[in-house]
Amino acid sequence: MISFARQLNLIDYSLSSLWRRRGKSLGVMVVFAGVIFLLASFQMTTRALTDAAADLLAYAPEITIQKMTAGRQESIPLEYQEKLSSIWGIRAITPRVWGYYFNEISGANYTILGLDPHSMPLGDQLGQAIDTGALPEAHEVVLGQGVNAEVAGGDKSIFSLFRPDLSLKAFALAGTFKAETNLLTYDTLFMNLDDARDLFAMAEDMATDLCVTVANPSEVSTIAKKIAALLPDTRVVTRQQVQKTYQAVFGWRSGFASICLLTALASFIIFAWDKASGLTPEERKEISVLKIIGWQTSDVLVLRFWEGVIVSLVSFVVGYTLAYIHVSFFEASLFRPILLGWSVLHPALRLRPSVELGETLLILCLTVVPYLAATVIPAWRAAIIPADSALN
Amino acid sequence: MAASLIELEKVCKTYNQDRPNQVRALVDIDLSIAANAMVCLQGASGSGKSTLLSVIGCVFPPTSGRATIAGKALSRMPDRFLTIHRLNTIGFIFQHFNLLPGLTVLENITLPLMPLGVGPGERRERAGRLMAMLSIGHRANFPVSQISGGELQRVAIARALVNDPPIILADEPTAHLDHALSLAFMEIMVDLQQAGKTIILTSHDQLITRHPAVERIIGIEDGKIHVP
Amino acid sequence: MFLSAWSLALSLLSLVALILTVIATRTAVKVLRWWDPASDSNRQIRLENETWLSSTLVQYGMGFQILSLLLFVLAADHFSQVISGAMCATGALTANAYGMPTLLLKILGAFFYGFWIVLHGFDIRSEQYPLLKAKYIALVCLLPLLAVDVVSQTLYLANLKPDIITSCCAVVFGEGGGDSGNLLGAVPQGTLSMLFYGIALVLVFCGSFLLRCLHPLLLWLNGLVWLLFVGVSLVAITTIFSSYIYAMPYHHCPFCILKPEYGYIGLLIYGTLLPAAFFGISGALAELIPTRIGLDAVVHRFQKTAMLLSTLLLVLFVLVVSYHFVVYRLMGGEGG
Amino acid sequence: MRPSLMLLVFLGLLALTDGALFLHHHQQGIRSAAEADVMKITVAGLGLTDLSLATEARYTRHPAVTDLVVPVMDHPGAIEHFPSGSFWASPVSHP
Repeated sequence: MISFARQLNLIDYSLSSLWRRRGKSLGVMVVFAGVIFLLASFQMTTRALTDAAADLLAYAPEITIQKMTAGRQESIPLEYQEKLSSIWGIRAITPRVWGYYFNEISGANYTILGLDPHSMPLGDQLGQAIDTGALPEAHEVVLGQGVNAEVAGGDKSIFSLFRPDLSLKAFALAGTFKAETNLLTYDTLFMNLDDARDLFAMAEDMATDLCVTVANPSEVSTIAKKIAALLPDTRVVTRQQVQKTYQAVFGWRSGFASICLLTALASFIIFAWDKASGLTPEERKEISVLKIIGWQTSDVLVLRFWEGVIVSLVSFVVGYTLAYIHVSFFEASLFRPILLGWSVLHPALRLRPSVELGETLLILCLTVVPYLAATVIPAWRAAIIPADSALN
Repeated sequence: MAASLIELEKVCKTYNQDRPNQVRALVDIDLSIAANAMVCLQGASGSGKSTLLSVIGCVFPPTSGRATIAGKALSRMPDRFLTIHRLNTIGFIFQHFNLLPGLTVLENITLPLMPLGVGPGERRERAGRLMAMLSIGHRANFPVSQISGGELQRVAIARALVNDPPIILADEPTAHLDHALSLAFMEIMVDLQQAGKTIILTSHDQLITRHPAVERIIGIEDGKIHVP
Repeated sequence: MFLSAWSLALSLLSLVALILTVIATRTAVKVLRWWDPASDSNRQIRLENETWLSSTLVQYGMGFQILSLLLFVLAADHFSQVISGAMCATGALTANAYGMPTLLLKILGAFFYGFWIVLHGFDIRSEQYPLLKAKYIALVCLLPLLAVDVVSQTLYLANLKPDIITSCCAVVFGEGGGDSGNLLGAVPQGTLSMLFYGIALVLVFCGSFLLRCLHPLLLWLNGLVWLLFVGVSLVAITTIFSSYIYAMPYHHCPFCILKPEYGYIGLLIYGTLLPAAFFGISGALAELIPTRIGLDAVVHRFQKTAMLLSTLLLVLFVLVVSYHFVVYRLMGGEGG
Repeated sequence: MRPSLMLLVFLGLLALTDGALFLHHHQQGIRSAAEADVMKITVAGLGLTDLSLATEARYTRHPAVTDLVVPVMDHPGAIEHFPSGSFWASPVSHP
C-alpha cells in the first residue's frame, strides 16, 4: 500500500513539475499529438477501406477466367464455355464485357460493364439497387450517380459515346443506381452484353472474361484447378485471391506511407530526446535538492517515467481522437490523394474507421514506445545528479 | 538513546581517489557529538567543513574510517541505503534555503514526505502544525518566490523538521539574514534543542558562535579537527 | 513482407528493446569487471549510478517485451488476410518455420525479464547487494535470448509472402477454403479435460498449503507442476476451450480468442494464466536464493505474495476459461 | 484536489468524448447494416471485384492487367515506371 501511495505522490509531483514547465511540456505534447494524429489517421483510413472492401468482396464472383496472351490479358472466346461443361459443380458461367471509357472532357475514366445479370447470383434482385427505372434492355444503360451527373447532365434521357472508330453510339437512359451503392457504382455504366461489345467494337464471339459461379463454396479451389488444367492459356482468379491482393496492395501502401510518416516520428523523437536531456540549471538544482532531502535515485527515475507516461498518454488520446474525427467526419481529406490515387471521379467517402484493440496497440507501439525509450537515458542522467551538489 | 548520537573514528574522505587530481578533504577525523547537543562547525572555505557536514548528513560515506550516525554505521554503504537513512534521521537547512521556486510554501515543506507515501491530507496536517509553530501558516499557499527572506528561512526549517528527524544540520543558516532574523532563527534552534533535537550548525557569524546555547565549537582546518 | 505497418511496428519494438538491452548489458559487463564495494573511487560511484540505469532499462524492456508479444499475435492475425491459405493467426504463424519459435521466444523473454526484476528486487533490499554478481551474469545471458528473438522475428517477417495475383498464366493455389489446419492433431478431449482440471485442483491445494507453510520441497514441486500446467493449459485452450468460445466445433485456434469478436476474452485468459504461472514458478526459483545472505524475510514475504497471487489468478483463469464450456454443457449441448 | 485526481478527471472527460464518438460509430454501423443488403446484391449481381474509389486504377478496380508493379499505376496517364511512377502526379492535367 505504501508503494501505491508513493506512486500516487510521485504522479502528483510529476504533474506539478510538468505544469511548472508548461511551455516546454505543451510544446512536446502538441508535436507528439500531431505525429500520432498523422499515423493514426493513416492507419484508420487504410483499415476502413480494406474492411469495407473485405465485407463487400465476400460476394464477388467466386472464379474469374481471363485469357492470357504474351503475359497480357485479352478477350476470351465464348467457346471456352463449352470446354468447361465437363466440370461437375459449376452452377453458371457468365460472360462479361468489362472496360474503361475515358472521357476526354472531364479526364475521368468510366467503368463499362456489360453482362446478363440473370445468370449471376442475386442477379434477379438487382432491380433493388437501381433507383429509378429498370434493368437495361437493348440500347439502354443504367448509370452510376457520378457518371449520371457528368454525362447525362442529370436530366438527359439520351446520350452518345464514341466507338473506337469515333462513330457515335446512342444510349437511352434506363435508370440510375441508388446513391447507397455509390461506393461500388459511382463510375459505372451498366448495359447489355451486345451493346458493350458494339461500343468497344469487340467480335461477336468474344467477352472480356468469364465469371464462374460454383454450387459448393468449399470446392472453389478444386474447380479452379480443374479449369486451369482444361484451359492452360487462361488465368483463373479466385475470390480469395482478389481479396488477399486487395489487402496486400493497401497494406503495401500503408506501410509505404508509414515509412514516410516514421521520419516525422524520428524527428519528433530527436526533439523529445533533446528536450529531455537539456537540463536547465534550475532543473539540476531541483533534482539535487530533492535527492539531498531524501529522494532516491529511483524516485527521480520513477518521477521522470510518470512524466513520460502522462505526456504520451494525453498526446495519444488526443491525437487518436482527432484522427478518428478526421477520418470519420472529414473523409480523411489529408490522405485521400495518397490512398486513392489521382482519380477524377470520387464518390463521397463515408469511412467507418475500425475501433479495435489491435489497431490502437499498433499505433501505441509505433509512437509511445520510441518516445519512452528516447527519454529513459536522459531521465537517468538527470536522476544521478549527486545530492551533495545542493550543498554548495 | 546512546550518549553520543554521532560517532566518527578515523574518518577520511578522499575525492577522485587514485587519480592525479586526488583531494584529501578529511583526514583521520575523530569526533563524537552527544544526543541533544548544539554544536557549531567552524572553518574557512575549503577546510573540509562541508565534507564533514556531508558525512554527518549521510550524503556520502567516508572513504575510510567508521562513521556511526544515529546508530547506523555508514562505512561503504550503497547510496540507496544512505538516502533511506538520511530521510529518516537528518533535516537539512541550507545557506541559500534551496527551496524550489515554482512550488508553494506547503508543497516545499512536504517534499520529504512524498517518497514516504504520505497522503495529501496527512501531509497538509503535518506541515500545518509546523507552519503554525513557525507562524507562517498564512503563507501556506503562496509560491516561495513571493515571500520574504525571514519567511523563507522558516519554510526551510519547517521542511527540515517535517520528517521529525533527530538531527538538524544547518549550513551557514544566517549568512543571508539580518541581525533580528538571525536572532529569531537562533531562538527557534534553542526551542528545537529543548524539544530533543541534536543541532549542528556551520557558521562564522559571531551571533551563532558566541550564542549561549552553542555548547561546543569545532574548528576544522585542512581536513583536520583543530582546537581553537 | 516488411512494408506493412504491423511489420514496421514489430521491428521498431524489437530494435528499441535490443538497443536498451545492449546498453544494460554494457553496464553489466562493467559491473562484473570493476565492481568493488570497498572502493570510494569515481569509477565505483559511476558504477553505482549505472546499476540504476540497467535495472530501469530491464524494466522498460519487460514492458516492451509484453507489448511485443501481444502485438505479434495480433499482427499474425492481420497477416492471415494476406497470406495464401491462412484463415487466422494459426495459419499465419505456421506460414513459415520461424513463426511459432518467435512466439515461444517472446513468452520466454517476458518471463526472463520478470525473473530478473524479482532478483533485482531481492538484491537491493540488502546493504551488501549480495546478489549483484548473479544478477548481472543473468543480465548478460538475457541479451542472446533477445537477439535470437529479434533475428527469428525478422526472418519470420522476411519470409512471409503475400498472395498477389500475378501475370503468370495458371495460378498457384493455396490450400484455399476450409479451416487452415489446426495447431494440434486429435487429442482425447475427455482425458485432457480431466488432466487440466486435476492439475488445477492440485495447484490450488498446493498454493493454499504453501500460503500457510512455505515448505521448500513443496515449493519446487509446485513450480514444476506449474510448468506442466502451462503446457497442458495451452493444449486444452487450443483443442477444447477455444471451439466452445467460437461456438464452432472445428475451429481450434488459441489466438482468435484475442479478437474483438469474442470480447477480447483471450486477453483475460492469457492475462491470468501467464502471470499466475510466472508467480508460481518464481516462488520456486526464489528458493535458489541462499539463506546465509540474510534475505530470508524478504524472500519469504515474496514467496507468500507470489503463492497468493498465483492461486488467485489460477482460480480466475479456470473460471474464465471454463465459462463457455460450462454454459454450453448446461444449455443442453449434451454430447456435443 | 490533488493533481493526480485532476489528471483522472481530465482523462475521464476525454474518455467521455471518445465514448460519444464510439456511440456515433455504433450508430453508423447499424445504419450501414441496412445498406449492406443493397450493396451485397450489387456486388453479386454485377460480379464486381472492387470499390469505385480508385476509378482509374487498372489493378484494383478490375484484375485485368496485373503485374506486381501495377498497384502503383493509378491513372491512364501515370508514368508507368516503378517505383517513381507512384511519386509523381499524373502529367495529364484535369480541367
